[in-house]
Amino acid sequence: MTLLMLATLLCGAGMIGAALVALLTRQTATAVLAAGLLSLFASVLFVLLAAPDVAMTEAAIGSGLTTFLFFYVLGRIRREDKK
Amino acid sequence: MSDRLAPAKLFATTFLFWILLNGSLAPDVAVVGLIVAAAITYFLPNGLSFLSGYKAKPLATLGYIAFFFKELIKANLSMAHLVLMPTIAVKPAFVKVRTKLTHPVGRLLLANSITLTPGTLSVEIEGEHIYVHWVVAETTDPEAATRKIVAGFEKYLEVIYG
Amino acid sequence: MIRNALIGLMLFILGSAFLTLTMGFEPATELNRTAAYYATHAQEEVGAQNVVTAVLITWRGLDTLGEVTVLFLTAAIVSLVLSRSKAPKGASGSGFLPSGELLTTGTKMLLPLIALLGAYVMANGHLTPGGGFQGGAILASGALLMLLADPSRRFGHKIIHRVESASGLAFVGLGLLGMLFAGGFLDNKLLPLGQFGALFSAGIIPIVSVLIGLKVGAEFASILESLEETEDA
Amino acid sequence: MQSLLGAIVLTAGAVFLALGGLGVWRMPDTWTRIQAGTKATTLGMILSMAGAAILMPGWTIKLVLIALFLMFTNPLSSQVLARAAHRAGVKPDPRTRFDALAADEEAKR
Amino acid sequence: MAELWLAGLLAALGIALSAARFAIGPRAVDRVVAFDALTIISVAGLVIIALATGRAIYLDVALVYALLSFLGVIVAARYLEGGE
Amino acid sequence: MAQVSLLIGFTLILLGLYGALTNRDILRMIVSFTIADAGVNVVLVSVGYMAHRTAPILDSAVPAGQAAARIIDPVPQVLVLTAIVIGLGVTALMLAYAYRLFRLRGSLDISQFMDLKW
Repeated sequence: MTLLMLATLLCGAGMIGAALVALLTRQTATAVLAAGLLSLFASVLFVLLAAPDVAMTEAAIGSGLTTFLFFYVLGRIRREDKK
Repeated sequence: MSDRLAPAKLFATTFLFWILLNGSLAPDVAVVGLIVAAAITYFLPNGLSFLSGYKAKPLATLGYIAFFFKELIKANLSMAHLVLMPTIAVKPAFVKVRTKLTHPVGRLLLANSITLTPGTLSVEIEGEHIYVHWVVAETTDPEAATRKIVAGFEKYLEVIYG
Repeated sequence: MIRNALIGLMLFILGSAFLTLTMGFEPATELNRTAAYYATHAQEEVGAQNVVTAVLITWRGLDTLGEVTVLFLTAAIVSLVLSRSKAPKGASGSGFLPSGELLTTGTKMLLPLIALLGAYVMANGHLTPGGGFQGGAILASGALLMLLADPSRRFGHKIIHRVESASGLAFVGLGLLGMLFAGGFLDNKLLPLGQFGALFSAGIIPIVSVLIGLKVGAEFASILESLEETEDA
Repeated sequence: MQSLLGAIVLTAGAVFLALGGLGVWRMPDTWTRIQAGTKATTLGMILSMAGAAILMPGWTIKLVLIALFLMFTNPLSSQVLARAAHRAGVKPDPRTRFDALAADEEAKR
Repeated sequence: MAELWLAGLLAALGIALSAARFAIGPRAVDRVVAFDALTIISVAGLVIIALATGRAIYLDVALVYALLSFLGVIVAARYLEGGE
Repeated sequence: MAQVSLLIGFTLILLGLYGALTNRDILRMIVSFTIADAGVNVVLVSVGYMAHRTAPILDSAVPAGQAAARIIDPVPQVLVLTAIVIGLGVTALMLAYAYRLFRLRGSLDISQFMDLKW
C-alpha cells in the first residue's frame, strides 16, 4: 500500500462516483458537470499512470472545451424552447 | 486608457513570463521568446497586463502585497473559526460599497482582493459601486461598509493604478 | 421490457468478459520489442527527450497526418451540418447573457498568458510533456475564453482559415522535403539534431509541433465558430 | 531542518485545503460556500506550493507560476459564479438580512 | 515520506467532502461551487504526486491545469445565469 | 496498480454503455458516450503501465543510457493522446447532429423518432 496506490483508488472512486451522478441525475446540466468532473479525475489518474502527455491533453480538453460544447447546445435549446 | 506604451508593456510582461516558464536565459530561448511575445502583442492588441496602468511606486506595491497577505491569513483564520464551530453562526448580507478606482486592472485587483479578504465576496461591479456578499455583516450602510471593506486596499491601489 | 432484458444480458456478457480480461491480465515487466527500440534509439536517432513526442511526430508521423486529417474532416462536417444559411445579426450566438466587467478585464489579462502557455507547450514538445495537440487545445481554449467574455463577438474567420490551410500545407511540405533530402516522410534529420536537451534540438520536431498545434487550434476554433454562427430557428 | 520546515508548511497548506472542503460541505447557502471554498483553497494552495518549493528548491519558479495563475483565476471564477448564482435567482440563506443588489435591480426595472 | 502521506490524506479529505457536496447538490450552482473547489485541490494533489515521484515534468501538467481548469467553472456559470 | 485502473476503466465503459442504451434524451446519451470514451482511454493507458517505472521522458531523472530499463511503454500513450483529441471532434459532430435534429423535430427525445425503428 503506497501513497500512489491510495491516490489511484481515490481517483477511481471519484470517477465512478461522477459517472453514477451523471447517469442518475434528472438535470442534464448536472450530468454535463459530472462528465467534466470525471475528466478532471481522469487527468489526475493519467499522471498517476505515468502518462503526463495524456494528462495534459485531458486537462486542456476535458474540462473546458467539451463542457462548453454541451452547455452551448443546452443554451440554444433553452432559448428556442422559450419562444 | 489611451496608453501609447501599452503594447510595449504587454510585450515586456509576455517576455518575462516566457523566461520564467522556460527557467533559462539561453540565447535560443530568448530568441524564440522575442518572436512569441511579438506575435502575441500583434494578434491581441487590446490585451492588458499587470503593467498596464501601473505607476512605478515600489513602496506602495510592497505595502499592498504585505497588506494583502496579512488580510488573506486573517480571512482564513476567521473562516476556519466559522467552519469548525458546532453551529455555523452566519449573518449574511449583500451590501453596496463605493470605489474611486477607474482603471480596469485596478478595479479587477480590488474585486479579487475583496474576494480573498475576511468574510467578503464581490458579486457584481457596476460603475462606482461594488456589491459585496458579507458573511458576518456588521453594517448595511454603504459608507460604513466602504470604510470597513474597501478603504484598506484602495489606499494602496489608488497610488499604484491611479 | 424485452429491450431492457437484452441490454442487461449484453452488459452482463461484456462485464464478464472484462472481468476475465482483468483477472488474467499480467502486467508486463519488460518492454516489448518496438517500445524498447523507441526507448533506446530516442536519443541518437531523434534527439528528443520526450519519447512520446518522438514516436508521435517522427516514427509515426504519417499516422499523425491522418489524425489531423480526421480532425479537419470533422470540422468541415460540423460547419456543413450547422450552417445551411448564415445568421442575420442578433439571432445567433450561444444564448448566454452579456458578461460583467470583471470577466471582460480578466479575459484581456489572461488571453496573452494562455497564448503564451500554448506557445510554450508547443515549442517544448520534445523536452517536456506537451506538443502540438496539447498546445492546439490550449490555443482553442483561449478562443473559447474570448467567446465567453463577449458572446456577440465575431471571430476573424479569414485568419482562422488561413492559419489552418497554411499550417496544413507546411506540414505536408516538410514531410515531402524529408522524403527528398533525408531518410523518409517527416524524417527529422532535415535539420541538425543539435545538443540533446536544448530548445533548438531534435531536428524539425519543434517546427512540426508548432505546425500541428496551429492546425489543431484552428480546427477547434473553426468548430466553435461554426457553432456560434448558426442562426436561430 | 529544511525538510522539516517544508513538511510543516506543506501540511499547513493541506490543512487549509481540507478546511476548504469542510466549508463547502457545511456552509448553509451558495454564497457562503463560495466564500469558504475560495479563501481556504487559495491560501492552502499557496502554502502547499511554498512547502513544495522549500522541499525541492529547484522547482521554485514553476511552483510560483502555478500559485500566481491560481491566485489570479480563482477569485475571478468565484466572482463570475457568485454573479451567476444571483442572476439565476438562487435563494439566499433565510438569515440574510439585506440584499442591496436585488433592491437596486428592482429599482432599475 | 511521512509529510507527503499527511498532506495527501488531508487533501483527500478535502476532495471527499467537496465531492460529497457535488453529489448532493441541491442546486446546479452548488455543484459548480464544489467543482471549483475540487479543481484547486487537485492541483495541490498533482504537486504532491510530483513530490512523491520526484519528477519535475509533472509540474507542467499542474501548470496547464491551473490556467485552464477555471474555464469549466466559467462556462457552467455563464450557462446557469440564464436560469437552470 | 495497473489492475486497479484496468478495473476502473472497464467499469466506466460498462456504465457509459448502460447510460447510452437506456437514456431517452439524446444529450444524455452523448454524455454517456463521453464517459465510455474516458473509460476506453483509461484502459489503454493502464495496459501500458508497468510497476516501478516512470514516465517516458528522458530528463535528468532518467538518463538516456538506461532508458529501456526505466521507462514505461510509450506507444499506448501516443494512441490515447490522439484518441482524446479525436474524441472531442466526435463529440462536437454528435452535438451538431443532435442540434440539427432538434431544429427539425423540436424535440430531443429518442422515442419520438420512429422513422427507422426496428
